[in-house]
Amino acid sequence: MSIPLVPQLLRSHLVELAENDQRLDGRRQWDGREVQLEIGILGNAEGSAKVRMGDTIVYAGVKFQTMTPYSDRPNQGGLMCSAELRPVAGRKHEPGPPSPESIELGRVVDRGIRESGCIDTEALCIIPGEKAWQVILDLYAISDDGNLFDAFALAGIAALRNAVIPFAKYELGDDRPLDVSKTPIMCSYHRVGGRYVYDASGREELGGDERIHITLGADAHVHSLQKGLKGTFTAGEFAELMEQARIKGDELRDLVHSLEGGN
Amino acid sequence: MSIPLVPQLLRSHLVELAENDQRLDGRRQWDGREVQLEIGILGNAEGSAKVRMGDTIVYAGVKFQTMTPYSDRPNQGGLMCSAELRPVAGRKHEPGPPSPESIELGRVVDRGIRESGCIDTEALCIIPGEKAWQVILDLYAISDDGNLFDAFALAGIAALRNAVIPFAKYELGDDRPLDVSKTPIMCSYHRVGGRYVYDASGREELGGDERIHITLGADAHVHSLQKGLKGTFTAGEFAELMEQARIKGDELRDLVHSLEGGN
Amino acid sequence: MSIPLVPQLLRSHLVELAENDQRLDGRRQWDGREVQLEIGILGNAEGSAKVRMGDTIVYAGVKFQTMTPYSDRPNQGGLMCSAELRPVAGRKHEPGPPSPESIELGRVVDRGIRESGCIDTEALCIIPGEKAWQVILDLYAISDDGNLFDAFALAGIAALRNAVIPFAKYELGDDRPLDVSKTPIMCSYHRVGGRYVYDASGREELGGDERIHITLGADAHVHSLQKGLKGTFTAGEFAELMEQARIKGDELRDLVHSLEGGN
Amino acid sequence: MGYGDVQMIDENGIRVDGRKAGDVRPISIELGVVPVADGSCRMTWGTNEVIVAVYGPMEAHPRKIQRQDRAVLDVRYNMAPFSTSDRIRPGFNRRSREISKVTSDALESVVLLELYPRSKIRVEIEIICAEAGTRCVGLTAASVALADAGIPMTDLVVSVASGKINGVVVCDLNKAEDNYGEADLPMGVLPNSGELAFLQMDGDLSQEEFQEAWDYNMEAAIVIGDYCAEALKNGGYNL
Amino acid sequence: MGYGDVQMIDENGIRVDGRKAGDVRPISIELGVVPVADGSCRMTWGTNEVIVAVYGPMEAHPRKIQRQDRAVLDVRYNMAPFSTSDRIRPGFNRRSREISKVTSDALESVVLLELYPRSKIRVEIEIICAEAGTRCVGLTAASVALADAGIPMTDLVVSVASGKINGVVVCDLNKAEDNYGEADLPMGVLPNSGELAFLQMDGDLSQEEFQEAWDYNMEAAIVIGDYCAEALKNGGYNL
Amino acid sequence: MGYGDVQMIDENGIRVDGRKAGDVRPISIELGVVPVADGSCRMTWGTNEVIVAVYGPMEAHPRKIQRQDRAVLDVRYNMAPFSTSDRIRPGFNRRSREISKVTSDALESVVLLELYPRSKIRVEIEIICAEAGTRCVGLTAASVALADAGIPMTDLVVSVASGKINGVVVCDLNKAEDNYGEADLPMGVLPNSGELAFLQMDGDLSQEEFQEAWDYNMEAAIVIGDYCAEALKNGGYNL
Repeated sequence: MSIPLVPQLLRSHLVELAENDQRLDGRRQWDGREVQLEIGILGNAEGSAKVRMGDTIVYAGVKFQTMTPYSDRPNQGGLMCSAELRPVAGRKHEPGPPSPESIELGRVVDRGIRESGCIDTEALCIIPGEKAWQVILDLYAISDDGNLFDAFALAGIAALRNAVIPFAKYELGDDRPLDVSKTPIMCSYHRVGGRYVYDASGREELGGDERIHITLGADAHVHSLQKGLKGTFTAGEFAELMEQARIKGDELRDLVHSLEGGN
Repeated sequence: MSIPLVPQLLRSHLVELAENDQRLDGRRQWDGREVQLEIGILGNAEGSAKVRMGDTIVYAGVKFQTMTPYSDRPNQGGLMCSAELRPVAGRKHEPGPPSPESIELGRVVDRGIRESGCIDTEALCIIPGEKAWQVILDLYAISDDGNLFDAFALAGIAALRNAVIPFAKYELGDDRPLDVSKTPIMCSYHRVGGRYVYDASGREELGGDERIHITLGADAHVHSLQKGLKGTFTAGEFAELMEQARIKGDELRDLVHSLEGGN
Repeated sequence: MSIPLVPQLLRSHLVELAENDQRLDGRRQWDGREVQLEIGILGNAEGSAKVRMGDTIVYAGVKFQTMTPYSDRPNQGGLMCSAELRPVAGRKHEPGPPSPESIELGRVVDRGIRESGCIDTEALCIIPGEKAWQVILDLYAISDDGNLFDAFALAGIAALRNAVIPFAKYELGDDRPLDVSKTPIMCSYHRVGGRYVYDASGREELGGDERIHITLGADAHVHSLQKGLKGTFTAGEFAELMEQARIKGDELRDLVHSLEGGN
Repeated sequence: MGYGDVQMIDENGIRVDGRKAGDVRPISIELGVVPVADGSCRMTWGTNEVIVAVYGPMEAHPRKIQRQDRAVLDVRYNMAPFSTSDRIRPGFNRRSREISKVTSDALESVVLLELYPRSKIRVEIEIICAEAGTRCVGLTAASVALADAGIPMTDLVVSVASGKINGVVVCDLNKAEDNYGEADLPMGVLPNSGELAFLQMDGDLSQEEFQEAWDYNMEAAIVIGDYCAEALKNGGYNL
Repeated sequence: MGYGDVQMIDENGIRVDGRKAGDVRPISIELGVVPVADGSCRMTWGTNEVIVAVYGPMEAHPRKIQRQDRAVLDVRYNMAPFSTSDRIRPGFNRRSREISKVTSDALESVVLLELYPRSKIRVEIEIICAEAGTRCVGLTAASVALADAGIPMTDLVVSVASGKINGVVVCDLNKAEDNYGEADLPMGVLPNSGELAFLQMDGDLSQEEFQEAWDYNMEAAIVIGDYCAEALKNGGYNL
Repeated sequence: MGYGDVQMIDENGIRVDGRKAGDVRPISIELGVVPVADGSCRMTWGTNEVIVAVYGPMEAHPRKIQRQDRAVLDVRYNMAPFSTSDRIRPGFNRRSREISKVTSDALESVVLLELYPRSKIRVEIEIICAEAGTRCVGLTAASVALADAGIPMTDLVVSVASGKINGVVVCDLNKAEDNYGEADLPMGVLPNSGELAFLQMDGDLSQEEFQEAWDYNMEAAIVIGDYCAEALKNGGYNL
């Protein structure tokens, strides 16, 4: 795993750009790429969404299974969130067992949704102690040009909010929409050229340093945080990111809601 | 994994031989090696067979277990076919997880038997929804000098037709022979020196191209086909192989039946 | 995996020392290092011990789970012994799947305890055919300076004799001590510099040859033996080891008992 | 296979989805759907949806996988967990490994690998939505994606499966027909030469039935091959 | 998270273990506890017990993992099977892999890896007894063990987690508080610079609550950093 | 071990299969049974049936497993799934790994590995039918197969297990005796030198019982060693 020379040149270039408040693709520091969000697009999933942010493309699919509740929580169903970073998504994604990076990716996205409490696991109970619904959210990257975290998180919550529990298929009654009470939104920031930027592209990630992921709910309630990669940051830097995440989070939450009929 | 020079020389030699309608070991195009088939030779198996084709030697052993039927097929037992290509069988068979080649081998042999419908899985039911027999056919190569496909398929069907269900061991009554209603026979053809030959040896496989496996039942009913390895073939070539498989299949089916008392 | 030159020099040095009846750290042939044994030292384990022999340090922890008895032994619980050789324990212990060496280590220690019959698995039954206790003994090396076998065996039996079955936690009544009827002791001998020594250090193991493990109970009953590594030995050599194991075993058994109140 | 008592074809030879025996389901093809890939293709076929990305030719590493005289073709067929009625657990299984291998064998028969010694070409076939015949859709889409990536090939490989249902031989089984059918014959045809690079079959076919299924596949492959050629010329194909 | 009906703090703001909202559990530090290691540390924190061993710098092999311009840091966080109330099956799981990664990321931020090109430093974090906050104890103890091994660093990383319980923000959650708490904010602070090298958070905190938890962590990190410094000077620290 | 209430020996000291205490089960040896191997051996021992193939010496690869001063011995002990009363799931388990290791350790003690630096010798032991004592049969057959392959050795290793049943020490336990026995002492003896290269033991033996079992093994090993020598001279051995 020799280090290519390119990243060093790239890093220098990114520093220069940052000094002039520029980015590789012409964006400003807090600008995101254009976001396309589609819902209900997967034929065999019970909830689905597709997100395109620039050349990053991901799918999210929701499936339901019945499970026996855990003995210490007889009234609760479950939520499982699985993120796969398959080699289809880019030249650098070689096949093999999940890397530490992809494990972190899946767990951070999972926590952003789970810890917001947007899904009431008690409402998933069918027969206490015997049968409950398990919600399985599968995140699937097709094209990785950076910031999979936010793309996965956005597709994930949109797919869940779009999901219908297949009561009829299991002969348990009529199908019912899954109740999702919140819309947590993740915003991710990378240190690129010495300063933080929002929604880093693949090349910015390659030449960047540490990243910070902030998942907020309504009223800027904090649901999940994660700092990744080598690097340190100050309290002042973090305060600015939190403020930016508040603004951007509200914007993306509105986008999600705008696709939902009367929600 | 450097490519030895030998295969190129070997390939040239095989082309020369083919031009004169000859083969490395003196056989003609459609000749098979001598086949020795023994049945009932494994002390702890409930059905067994040993096949020797030239220097290729394989065992097949049948064991029975009880299983809970799948909920969508409460009246059916199961058939499992597992082919192991252990390093004992040759210098090239290194230890490790199953290679794509050995997975293909197992699945092709399995389908040839399973898809013929020779075993009525409903007849394996003991108590509907509760208990059924699972037939496990294990194929085991001891010496690989080419054409394991046909050796496995022959040993497999012979072992199944020789198997006795151990009702007594499970305290379910008296032992009974497993009912096997058909005798599917696989015949495999390799392109060697530009033309197809039957029952390729290890060296012919090493210097050959694509292969075609044809599994036929009585009246030349087709039960399973598979084309493997790089290479293409014409409709005319395939028609000739089908005709050859019909002849050879009847011959080997007679061999299997000849060992069975009054079958 | 090149062979360092050091071991060859080390081997020569060890031969010289042996000729003068000396060892690297000044011990004589049958001397062990100082043994420190502590029990009941792990907050979340139901039985525990820590052993220090020179710079070799290990922990043993006992946990209990309930299990369904095997159908052919409806009146029996189970004992599971697991030895982990994690990379914390030394520079040479690289992460990865368990090596043949560590599998042998775990199985030999397990057999020394299990085969002595010191734990009556029928006494672990709670409801015949339905529920029984499974005793899980986990052995954990923190620092490996040789002779993990004896350190694990000593910590293991001490932790078991110190264990309390958590009936209350499982709402099955009051907690009760685990009944351990014997105190099997393992003594291990390495051929170093041509002769056998007791309790080899890490450097003696590095420059040594085969090893012999002897587990004895009271009255010098033999419960388990194992010869490991390349090398042969004579009947005469073995007889002397057996005699030495008898002496040392009694000494260590007294140490274990001395920590137990009124046992 | 073999639940023969469900009626899947009516007295006029019309199938459950309205097709006649020799009809193929509707097909669409879109190129360039994976922007970061060197070539890519999205193919819908009935309600099947498959995405293929091609990466390479690039340096093959580790070096031990390099071949001195040709490129290595690394093909993976994978079903997304949400692609089927019951969720599929992620991870390679024996079925997907076998399909990956036979697909690779078929593609090796047409790709001019000897032009790129020591290099590697990765072909990633992702089944997003499955409705019978995914191995055929995957193989066909893969040959289109390879062409989209500019990899030189002697021909496309166009794949389709005919089968038998209620004793009648029909072309291009759909999901319901596949579940209740008695035989399945997937083939991979080179539309220009008419040769075969892929062949499997399961079930029970008499020699006559076999020939009928074979002929359906051959005819369908020519038609689908034309769709592919059009897509490669125009950047896409839509009925 | 979120069993809010259990009362964990009394009317005087006293917690179940007698602490006030901003108090940290008792801490002890012992160096050199793994005699065969190049540096090591045993840290108890409440009833948590963690052992860290450091090996290296040593040659990195196989060669493909070597970096030309710096050392590779190989960090493993692992829970002993007997460290928790219910036994843990041995073997790496996704949780321990993620904690290993974020711990490694934090330590890379302070270790002068560029001084040791082509080499490897192994950091082995073993949780012997777990009682909430083990990732914080592990990270803090790892930075002490690296210092004990003489590895040059720009600063220590001191880690502690505040959280929310019964709607009240408190410092350094214990096991009971963690089980019934509503949020958990672990941070890793460089005591000299005041910068952060580690940050995670789960649950629900308003912006005001978040700031309160942040401040608790910052104050506690300074105090614990002093304990670590004392331990490194005197070979150990005990309240 | 330890179902002591089943009567396995009658009042005249005759065992369930008719043997006296010191008798070994019938043995046959056949060479060259794996035509593609460099050496091979089929050994039946009671109803045990074991096949051993030897490949090499050949180049050891990958290179990192090479030893500069000797050959690497790669020994695998494996039970066929149909070799026992209850089917065994394929794949290496901890038992077979341990037996592979101790068998390898024993064979390394007699094979002149230093004659073949940088090379590898593979020994594949396959248990086709198991009836107690398979590790002994496998080790003995492996040393015969190595000799059949022309690999230079200082001696054979002949292995046999005595044990205790109903309180009586007997030689070469069969399946029933092994199931109900109270102890098992497998040994591997060099018939020419009388030294031991393999030793295991499980159960409970007094010092006197231990000596008796040891002596039975030593006597049996000489006899079986003669069978092996005859097989190597004549290409096979049959009582």
